[in-house]
Amino acid sequence: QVKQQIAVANAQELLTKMTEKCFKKCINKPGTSLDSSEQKCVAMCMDRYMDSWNLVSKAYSLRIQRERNNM
Amino acid sequence: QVKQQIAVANAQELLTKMTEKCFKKCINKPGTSLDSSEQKCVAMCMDRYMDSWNLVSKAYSLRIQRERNNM
Amino acid sequence: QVKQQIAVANAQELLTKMTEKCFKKCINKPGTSLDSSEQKCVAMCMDRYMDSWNLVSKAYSLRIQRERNNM
Amino acid sequence: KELQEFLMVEKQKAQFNAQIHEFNDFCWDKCVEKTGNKLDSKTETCLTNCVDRFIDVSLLITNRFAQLL
Amino acid sequence: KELQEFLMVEKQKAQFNAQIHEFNDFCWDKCVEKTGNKLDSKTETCLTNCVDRFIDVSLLITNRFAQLL
Amino acid sequence: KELQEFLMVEKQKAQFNAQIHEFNDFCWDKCVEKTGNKLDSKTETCLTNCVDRFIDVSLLITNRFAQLL
Repeated sequence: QVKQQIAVANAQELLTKMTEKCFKKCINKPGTSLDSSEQKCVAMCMDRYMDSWNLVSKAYSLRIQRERNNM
Repeated sequence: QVKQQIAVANAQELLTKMTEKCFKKCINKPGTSLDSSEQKCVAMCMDRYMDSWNLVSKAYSLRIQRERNNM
Repeated sequence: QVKQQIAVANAQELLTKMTEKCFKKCINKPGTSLDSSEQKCVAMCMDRYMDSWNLVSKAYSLRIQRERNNM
Repeated sequence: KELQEFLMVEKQKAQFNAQIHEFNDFCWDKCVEKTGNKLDSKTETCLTNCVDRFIDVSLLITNRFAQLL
Repeated sequence: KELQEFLMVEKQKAQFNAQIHEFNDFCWDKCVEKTGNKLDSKTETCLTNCVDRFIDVSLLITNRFAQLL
Repeated sequence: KELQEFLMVEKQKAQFNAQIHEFNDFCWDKCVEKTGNKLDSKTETCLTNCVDRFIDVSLLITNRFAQLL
């Protein structure tokens, strides 16, 4: 249950960050609805944000390992 | 008492945000005192920030209602 | 022990802020290592951030005293 | 039991207010350039749309994320 | 009783320090452009004034808000 | 005792994730300009270097700070 809570907290934080970052990237002037180009932009931005998350996570893991080996 | 605590917390958050936003809008180069044009700007900015708060609050309430009706 | 905890918390907050501010000032384009000019910039930035902290701390203390005397 | 209900309602109100603070912070930076004697209609429309589009983006992202799992 | 007083004083110190972190964060972005061998006098004046004007703005807004209620 | 160990491991994972959220937030703003069909290799390199340089800066500052004390 602790595991689940952390997983949920982690997903929520990710969703919150993606919403903010992708709104900033894709919605220049908020109109009366999300038009199709904005929707497409948000979907792509979301995929890129998760790609970035995976890269950052990998880089951080590798760094931790390197630091441990140097100790 | 819970109600009061929330009301106070809400007002404090509003005051904190207004101070930061209106300093940024009105104080370009901090001088040895707040001159009268800066004071006037801060007062107006404060009123506009509360106008904006009311608009945002109304838009959010309406949206919650619409989402509920769609369920 | 409470004193120590606060001192540690204070130092950690200072280190966190300095890392962020000085990365922004000194690392324009993150390369494969910190070159010597970046290292020098970070060291100077760190000293200036602490100078700034001392000035801000002094200004805030003086202001609190003045406000107390006016009461 | 009544106390529990009362506390839950108050907690919801606090969350509602916290959400408005966040929206207002974000949409103020997006929409408000000058602060004159009143908000002009263009700024008002921008603020209202900003809230609705922010929620749209949030729902779009949340639903798409659920599908990816 | 002495313990309580001790804890209260420590709490105030922690709040004081937290406030300085906030001011320094905000005023650094406002005032510091280049970071050379020392802060020049213009930057120093800006930092000191920034703290005082921030408190002025905060007091102005708080007092005006109290009047509106 | 097993429970304690379990909770400690979970706490570390949570801190690790929180750290990644912070790095990703910071390095996204530093490195990602356009969001096309995939991250180009320049952006990918920037993201990886950004994490490593951020940790370098953090270690440099922490070590130098310890010496000053």
